[in-house]
Amino acid sequence: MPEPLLALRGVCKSFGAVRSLVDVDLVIAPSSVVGLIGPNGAGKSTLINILTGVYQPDSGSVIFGGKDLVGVSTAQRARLGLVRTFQRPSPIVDLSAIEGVMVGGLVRGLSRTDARAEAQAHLARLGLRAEAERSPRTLPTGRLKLLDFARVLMLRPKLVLLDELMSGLSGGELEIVLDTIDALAAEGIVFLVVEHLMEVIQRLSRSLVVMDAGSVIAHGPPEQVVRDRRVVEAYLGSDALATPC
Amino acid sequence: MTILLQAVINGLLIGGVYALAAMGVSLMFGIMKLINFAHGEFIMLGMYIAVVFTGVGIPAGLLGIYWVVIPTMVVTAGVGALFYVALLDRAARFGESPQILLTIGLSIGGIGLAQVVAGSDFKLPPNPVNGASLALGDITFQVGPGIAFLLAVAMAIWMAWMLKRTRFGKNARAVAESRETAEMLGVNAHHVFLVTTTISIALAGLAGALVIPYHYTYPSVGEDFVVMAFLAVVIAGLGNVLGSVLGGLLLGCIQSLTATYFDIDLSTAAIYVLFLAVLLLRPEGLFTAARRTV
Amino acid sequence: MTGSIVGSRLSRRRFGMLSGVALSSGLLPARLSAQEPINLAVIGPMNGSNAVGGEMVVRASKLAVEDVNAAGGIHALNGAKLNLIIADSTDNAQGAITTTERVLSQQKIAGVFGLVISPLTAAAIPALIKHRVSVITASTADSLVTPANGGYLFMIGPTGSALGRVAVDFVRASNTAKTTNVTKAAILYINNAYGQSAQKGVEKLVRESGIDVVLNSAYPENMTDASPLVTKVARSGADVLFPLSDVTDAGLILTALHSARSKVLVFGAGSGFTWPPIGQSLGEKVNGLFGAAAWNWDMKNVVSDPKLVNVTTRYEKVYGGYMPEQAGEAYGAMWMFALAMEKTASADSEKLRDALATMKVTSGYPTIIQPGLVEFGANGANPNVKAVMIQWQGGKPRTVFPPELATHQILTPH
Amino acid sequence: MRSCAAICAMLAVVAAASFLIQDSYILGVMTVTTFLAIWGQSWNLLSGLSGNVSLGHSVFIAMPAYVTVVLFQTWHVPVLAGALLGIAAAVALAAFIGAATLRLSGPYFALATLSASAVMLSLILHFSDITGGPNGIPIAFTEADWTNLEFDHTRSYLLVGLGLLCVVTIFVAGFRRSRLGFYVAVIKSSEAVARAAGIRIALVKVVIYCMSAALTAAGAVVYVFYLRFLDPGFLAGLTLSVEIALFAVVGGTGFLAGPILGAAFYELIDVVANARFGDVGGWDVMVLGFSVVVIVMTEPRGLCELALRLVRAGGAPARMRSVQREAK
Repeated sequence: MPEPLLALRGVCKSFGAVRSLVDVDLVIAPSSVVGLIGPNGAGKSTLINILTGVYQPDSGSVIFGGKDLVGVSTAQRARLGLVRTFQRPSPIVDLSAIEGVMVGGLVRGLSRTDARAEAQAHLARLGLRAEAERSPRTLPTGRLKLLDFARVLMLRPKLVLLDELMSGLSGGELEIVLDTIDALAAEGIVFLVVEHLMEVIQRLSRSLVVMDAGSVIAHGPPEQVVRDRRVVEAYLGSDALATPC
Repeated sequence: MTILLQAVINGLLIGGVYALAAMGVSLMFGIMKLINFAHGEFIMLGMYIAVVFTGVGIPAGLLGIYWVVIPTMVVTAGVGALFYVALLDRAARFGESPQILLTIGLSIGGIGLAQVVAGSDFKLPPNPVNGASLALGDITFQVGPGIAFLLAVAMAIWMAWMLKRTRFGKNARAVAESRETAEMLGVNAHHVFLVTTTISIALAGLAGALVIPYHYTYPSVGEDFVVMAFLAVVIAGLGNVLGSVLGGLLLGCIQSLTATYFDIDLSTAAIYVLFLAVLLLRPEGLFTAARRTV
Repeated sequence: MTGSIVGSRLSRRRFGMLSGVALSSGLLPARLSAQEPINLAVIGPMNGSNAVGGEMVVRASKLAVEDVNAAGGIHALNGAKLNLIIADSTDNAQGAITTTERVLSQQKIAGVFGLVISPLTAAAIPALIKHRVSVITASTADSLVTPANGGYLFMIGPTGSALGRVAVDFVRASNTAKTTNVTKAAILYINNAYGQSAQKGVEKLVRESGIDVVLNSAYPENMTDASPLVTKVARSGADVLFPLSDVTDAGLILTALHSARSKVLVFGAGSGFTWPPIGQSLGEKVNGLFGAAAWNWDMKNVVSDPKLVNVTTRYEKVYGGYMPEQAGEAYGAMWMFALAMEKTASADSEKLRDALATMKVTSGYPTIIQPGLVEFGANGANPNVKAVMIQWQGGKPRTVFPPELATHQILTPH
Repeated sequence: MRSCAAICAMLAVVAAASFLIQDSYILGVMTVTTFLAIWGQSWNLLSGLSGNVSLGHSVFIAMPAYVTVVLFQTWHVPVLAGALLGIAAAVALAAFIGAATLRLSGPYFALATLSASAVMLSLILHFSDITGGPNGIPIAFTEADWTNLEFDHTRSYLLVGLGLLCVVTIFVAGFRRSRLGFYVAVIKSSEAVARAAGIRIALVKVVIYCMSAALTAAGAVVYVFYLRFLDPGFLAGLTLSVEIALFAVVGGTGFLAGPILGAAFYELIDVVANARFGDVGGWDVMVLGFSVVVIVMTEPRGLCELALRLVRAGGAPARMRSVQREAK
């Protein structure tokens, strides 16, 4: 078995009395698309924030590409290839669409000309060529999310955390994203996909991680995981409880 | 030793007014995420209103002048509500810089307005509180600042109770945490903001009414108090209402101790050094335990 | 939108002014000389915490101009009337410069009184020199007393250090008379131009008198509480305190002294001890308080001249309250300009400057400033003027020192 | 870039027009406005573009002004050399304050900088042996000598100021298109997004804070020789700090012309109100303050936005629309 790209060992995180992550172990292989699901409050967001360095774990370790991430800032992690998108679209309103994407290349040290050329390629791949010079103020949500995706791809990532990237996309946009993920995964980029849309998860993921109440309760091939009794209970039980808002 | 004790007591008593001013600033920031740079001018307004009320009459007895406190707070509360309805409600959508500039414009204009309406004279109605003190051995307690201190402590306790126990307090904390979530849960954020502004400005009025027995009232008087209030708020941790009270008292003490033992001219600098140290070592504020607002 | 409204108002004003200048200078020279009013300007802070000083200067100047005009204007110029132009210097140097430029460049100005606060006066001097217009000021900073001001600055009142010195002189006199026995002095001074000048005067003289200076401390203008200073005074063991203060800080110091039940003797200097606010705020308690003043409404030279008494009583009637120090100086200064015009038969600012530099006035309204000779030395200062010591008696400041100007006995507080 | 060229052309027109004006007051007001605009533009580089509101920019005026003048008067250091040292001192100060405070979010920074200017003032007043304290320092005029920044005509200061304003404007325009400018735009949008995009936020912010300080200081060293008097209460005071912030916001932080228009508008209101109401205390300040309130309430994005809206409503010619697109 090859050395894992990402390994979490015994990660805990509490906020006051609330235990948000309890002893999480998670290993992600260097070539895969992993789905991450769980009811609201299961700890998915906390996990992403731990991985990207927004929070420091209370205990446990996070190893990425063989490097311990303790004390490594979010920005450094991004430059190491650990990147994320956000649930909400995050347009750079003072820049044009393509300029917002170029930023990812500039951070890597590209010249502006090179960054522009590469950004052009990403935009073309995601079907955004026509919008390249427009202000994000004038673009709809789906387009903005594609721009966010293009920006993180510009960072030449190793691991991409997609936090509900696909919700809010039109059918056509969703197809483009799914195809892009498939293609990039084939090139060796790993995706950790947090999503509520089960059909998306099932189509993309080669393995599935299920969280509930701060713990990983299942991890394995999707068809096997969805039949897991604890998963079914967590979902059925939580559906009634966890949807007031 | 007597000198040291006296210096600390002086500091705590001066700090009472800073604390009252800081509480208002902090409450507004904690809940509305807005720094009211015109807060000093609302203190000034409170002072003028209180001075006008003293014109009605000052009952005999040492503390007679304090009857003006309640009516002053009522009037300033009304002004606060108007402030929210007329300006802040709409300005909430503008983002940070325009909001800051709005309150700054209000602060400049307010000073001018005060001079136009009330003239540039220094006003201080003769009253027995001015210069009065209680003595305990060699230690003296100034009556005017002392009462401000006691009321600051009382207001802090009331505020703690209100934010924790009352319906408004719970709603306010929810809005402070996340306005969106709170609104989804049925909290009327506008109402919370209106009440918050009203309380904050009434606190400015209270601070104003408590200073007039021993401090001159004039158009630009607010500036002298409000800078200290801002520092207290930041040292405590922005939005930490109770911490800001401690912050105000702490600043009073630092000011008094530097002034007594070194040089009062350096007390601003001493406080700033503390402020930078807090920013570097405890950016969440001296009195903030976790990442909690209010 | 707002911009265009304001803009049009501005351009109309400008046009009005420009055409006015064109008319007076070019078209009708002969006829105007008799009737054209002569402009004197009062420039001073009308905003901020110094506005009270600006306001009293304006009031007294108005009174003086009314009096000159009522007496038939400037006789040497066919009875030309004086016209007062009032302008706000704001409370900063940039504003003072801009305002001075505006006033001097948009109309013919014979002379300027004011700027009130020393840094504003200092800032405006280059503009005044450029336009060759002289200024008489009641500012007190010693740093203004210098020939470098090109002979365009005249200081009508005593300097800050003289103001401080009279307080020490007074203590020295009472030490000699055995009314007091002072050996250790504390000095608290406001950290502005006035305070620093006064402190220099006090400290020098105190040391010369063989009294120890046990505390010498500046405090900031925007101080909100003086109790730490008073604790410090107590700690120093001083038996006399010289607070050299403006208004709010003087109030705070007195409050803190009362609260601390301090027994220290207090001889203040500056507006905080001599202007109306302290009397209004302390009520009865003010009586007995001493302060050094640049001028007082009941100095001997004033009360002994019915004409001058008429001035101070009218001031009191019109504005409510006695005539405070800078008001008296402003009134006298306006008359200095009027006399200079009479002497030169001219309203030309340069000629007036020359006249002011050489005039020796021994009678008439300028003697409201001081008895005897009023003149300006080469450094611009008024060499004969004396600061006085006042004591609050019956709710008003009364002159008690020096003997040649005093009108009241010292009341010893019980 | 087109809006930048348009602004520089406008400034050139102003410079040419100044030769038709002889009134020293109007020239003086134009000069003051120009320097205020320089500071507004420098402020906007930091605060407008990154969203971190500084309310203490006067420290970068007082610091270089005092360094230059004190070095010149006490140790006869040539003015231009002293000015460079002064600017360097301002940058060092910015690096220090920035490193301590810029890690934190907006309101902390606003308050931290606000108090920095209060401390600067108290230090200037305290160390009066060096700084002249509250008396300030007059700068005597000896002879016209450009190496000492001494000109015998106000117009010369105006022309130097206009040139400097052009340089600063071109710098800001170029900055917005630069690598760092892109980073700042991301930071303004969202610090979380900037971090996730691998941008070293603290470093970027400190760097632009230093740049902003340097540009502000460059204006300051020329300006004090126009003013010929170091007034501590003005140069290090809260009022100036706050006014500088007002210019950009009143004009519109998102526009290259915003701070210039804002400074012109503010100074116009100031001098008109002062001339009109100056004899009755309070009115001028009241008009000034409340007009800021009215502008913010009418158009929080500033006068430029308001102007664009009016142009749009009045059937804008195509050329104006292109300027507007670019300004965005």
